[in-house]
Amino acid sequence: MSKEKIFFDNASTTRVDDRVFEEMKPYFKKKYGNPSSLHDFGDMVRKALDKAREQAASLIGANKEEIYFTSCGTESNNFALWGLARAYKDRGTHIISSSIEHLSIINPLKEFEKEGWKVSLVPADEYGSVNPEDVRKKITRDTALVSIMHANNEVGTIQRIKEISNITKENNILFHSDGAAAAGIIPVDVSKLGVDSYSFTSQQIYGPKGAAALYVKKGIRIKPLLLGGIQESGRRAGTENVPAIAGFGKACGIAENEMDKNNKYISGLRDNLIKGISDKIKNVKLNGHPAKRTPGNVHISFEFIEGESILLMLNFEGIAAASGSSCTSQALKSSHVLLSMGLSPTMAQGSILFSLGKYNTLKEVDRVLAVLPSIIDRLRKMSPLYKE
Amino acid sequence: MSKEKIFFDNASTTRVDDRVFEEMKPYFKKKYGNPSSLHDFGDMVRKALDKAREQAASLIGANKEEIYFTSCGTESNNFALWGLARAYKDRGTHIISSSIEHLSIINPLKEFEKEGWKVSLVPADEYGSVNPEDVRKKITRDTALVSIMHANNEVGTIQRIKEISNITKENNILFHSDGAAAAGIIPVDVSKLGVDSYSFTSQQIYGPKGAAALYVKKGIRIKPLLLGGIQESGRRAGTENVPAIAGFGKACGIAENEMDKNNKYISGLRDNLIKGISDKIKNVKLNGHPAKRTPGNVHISFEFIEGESILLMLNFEGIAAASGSSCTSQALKSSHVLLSMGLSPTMAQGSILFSLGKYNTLKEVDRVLAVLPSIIDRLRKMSPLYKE
Amino acid sequence: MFMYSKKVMEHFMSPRNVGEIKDADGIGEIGNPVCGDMMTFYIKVKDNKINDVKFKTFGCGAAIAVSSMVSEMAKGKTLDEALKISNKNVAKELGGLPKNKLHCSNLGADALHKAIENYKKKQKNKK
Amino acid sequence: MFMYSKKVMEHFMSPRNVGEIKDADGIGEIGNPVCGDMMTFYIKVKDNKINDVKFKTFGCGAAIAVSSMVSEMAKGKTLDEALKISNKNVAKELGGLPKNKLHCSNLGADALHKAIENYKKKQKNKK
Ligand SMILES: Cc1ncc(COP(=O)(O)O)c(C=O)c1O
Ligand SMILES: Cc1ncc(COP(=O)(O)O)c(C=O)c1O
Repeated sequence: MSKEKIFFDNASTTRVDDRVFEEMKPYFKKKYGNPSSLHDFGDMVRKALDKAREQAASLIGANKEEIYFTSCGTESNNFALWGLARAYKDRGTHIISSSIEHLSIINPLKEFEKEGWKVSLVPADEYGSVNPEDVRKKITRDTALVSIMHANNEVGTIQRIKEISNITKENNILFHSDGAAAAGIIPVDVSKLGVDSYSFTSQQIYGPKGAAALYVKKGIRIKPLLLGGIQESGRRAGTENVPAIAGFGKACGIAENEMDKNNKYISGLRDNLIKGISDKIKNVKLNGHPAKRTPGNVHISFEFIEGESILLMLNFEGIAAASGSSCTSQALKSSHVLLSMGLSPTMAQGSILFSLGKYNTLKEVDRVLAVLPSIIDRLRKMSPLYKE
Repeated sequence: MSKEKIFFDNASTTRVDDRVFEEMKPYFKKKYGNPSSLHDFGDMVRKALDKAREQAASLIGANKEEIYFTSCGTESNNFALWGLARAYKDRGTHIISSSIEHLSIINPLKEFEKEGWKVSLVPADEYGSVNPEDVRKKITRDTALVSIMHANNEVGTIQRIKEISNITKENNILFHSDGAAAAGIIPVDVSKLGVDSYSFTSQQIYGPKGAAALYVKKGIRIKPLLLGGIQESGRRAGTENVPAIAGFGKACGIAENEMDKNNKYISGLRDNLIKGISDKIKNVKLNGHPAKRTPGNVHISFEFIEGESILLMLNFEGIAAASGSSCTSQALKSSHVLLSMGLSPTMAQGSILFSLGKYNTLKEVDRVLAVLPSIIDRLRKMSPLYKE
Repeated sequence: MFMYSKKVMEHFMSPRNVGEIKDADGIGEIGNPVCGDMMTFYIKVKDNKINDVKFKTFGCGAAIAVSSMVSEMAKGKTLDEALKISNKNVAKELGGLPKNKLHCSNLGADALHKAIENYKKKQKNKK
Repeated sequence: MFMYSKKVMEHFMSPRNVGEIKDADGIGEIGNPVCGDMMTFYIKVKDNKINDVKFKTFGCGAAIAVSSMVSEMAKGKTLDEALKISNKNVAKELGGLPKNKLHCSNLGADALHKAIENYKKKQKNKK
């Protein structure tokens, strides 16, 4: 295969934007100081952190004093859950979340349970949507914290955060939202959303890996997860990853400025891909919400066959995508998100996520549409479940 | 000042080596996949992680399966303490550490105490050296874990790790060592040292910020600090910071290959700087151990004056260094390391750490020696404590 | 792919003996879609030898490659020889399988053995 | 430096009125090396006005700049006017000080006031 490779897996991570890389470059060999240091080398990088903090804050409508940089979305989520729950333990030891959260929420919550907290997970409907009233129903006197993601990273469904925050506010309960698949991708304004904390990350929005942030609303207490020096106002110890944070800041700035343009473009590609697949291939189903979904998400179940083998054949054609199949998850479990949406095991096993980004083109969509039908056909012909 | 700036603050962080940066570069815009992904983009970066893991392991004489990448030295230390203590809680809830540890050990231990653990800190002598027999004396039936750093990051004193591990082994106690100021700087062989876990970091050895590692000996259990996906064999969740890890690996490889050469060179510079200061300036004292110290460490107390003002004047001359003064620590406390070594408050306040690295030159040492005496003289003339 | 050997990828991309045998002498089925893998083996037996073999597989790359390899190994073997094909051998012949695929996807030999059992049972019933 | 205003850096690098006055009319001392800052102010008084002022300071950049600024503000003022110099004013004149330096290092006005008190006490004792 000498064709250009096609990356339709932008939900897993994104290519770094050229402008972002240029922003980062000086911080490796020239401006390499430690932001805690009292000299010009320290100054230069403190300025970079300051600028990045402003850019990250601006993307989500926060103040820069409300932004704490971390190393990844997982750390932001772990930090939020442990930090808030411990700081507000007096309010209770019950946490409400949903069955479609990312593992960086689900797995800490399992640990909470082991330590004696109570955890309730509300379900999602067939579109991957959490009903705010389901959250309300789970509230007890002992509920301290609710954590519901903003956009789902698999099926792209956008949740009704504002309605949920109305409920948490009425009940004086803290509300964290995992925005790793939302901020920089769809418009986010934390004050309108009404959340108390909000995770977002760089590597999903054409920024580098190694930087993410947690927004913590002014006045909200939080215990640090990483203890040590007093970086990040004492809330996140450890030498700051300056180049990655500078790049993240730049990526936030670009995302904010170019979101409308990008989303028009990306959702155009998406609609072409969805239409093409539906036209050319039988027995397929688009997962997620038909309208309230992130612009690049094309999550499709191909009946009778299994996701990993689709991925491998796509990869042979130079096309990168992801799947919800248990074979592709190293944990060997089908996507908990798909199962909790009520997909049958076969439909979950046979799902593929094409996630489109700003560097994709219509030509690429066409190439995928050119090879996909025969891949699906070949695999179906091998499948004992398929009868022509 | 149009002179080239001089960076004598290599203990705070280091310039990224050109070869390291070249190693990292492809992972931003070309090989930008997520290591968990099942396609060529994922493959390319999985290979990079694998290679880096081998290089990191080799630097400290470990197997690559024993290396877990983290985001910084602080995370490695927090992970080791919480992870080991929780996994081995059945062995007891008493932890022994030293009064000269980095804050990323000291501050988590304070949190342990709040949660009901008992913590004993052994002192250091005037040279910053921990006596293994002091560790032995603190051992009780309830002791589960000992944590003693390998090299001190302020005064550079190298600790007697092997002797301490003999004691912990006799008593069936886990032993963690913080090697952030040692690995890549002095020879490290974890099996000879006899430690169960060992932290080390990239940004101190001409690697990028944003990558560090924890060695966990085969067979030793540890609870994850970050929960989520099953990256790093399920022991550290979160998308791997591929470029930083690739750079860290390369930095480990270079450090291993060039350590002898570098250390001869750097300790030569160091000896020149120490001799020059002692010859030209009265009332100075070299802190740390006269012989068992890291090669680039020149930690000096200048009597009668305060460190931050020395730093500012050095910075005006284009020279970057660090100090143990309370004014330069944002926490406004004199270095706990210096005080616990028995330095008087004035001597602690007036201390400067020049930390030399492989990019420094004899010409730079000479320039520092040319300006330092008059800086010290000016400040002493301003000082109410100084009588000529 | 980094995780799969060349041999696995080769068998996955060009699997041998895919299909059904309408008038099979024995059929063996194993697995189910919930766990991710499902295989059906069809055999034709002549003179106590496996004369023809075909399979259909729902599953990951490893499951398909394993099925293909088993079919290739079984063809022409006596039933007794074929019963000696083990999942371990198959993985070895494929140049190894990723650890996490050893259990779920490596069931081809079991499916073949089931087909042979099914053939034997049919024979018995005929008598 | 990012953390200090230009004015602070200027006073730090070229502090005014450094030194001692051998036959001072009043001496005021504040702070100690443990907390990191220590200042001694010397004043000469003539016709109820501060005719000359000198200081010696052990401390950080802020402490030295504050001392210098206080000495400059005090020079030529009547004692009553000088007593009105507050640490707040001094920080303001310096274009602000970093938050963490406001408490420890910003004691110049107190040292000056102590020197004035010392002068007044001496005058009383003379009578
Ligand atoms: C001995 C020691 N331990 C731990 C750390 C923490 O490393 P980081 O700031 O990268 O988290 C440092 C940092 O310089 C150190 O010198
Ligand atoms: C919704 C969501 N939350 C959290 C994360 C975790 O981010 P990371 O893997 O960078 O730690 C992801 C990762 O893609 C995500 O999509």
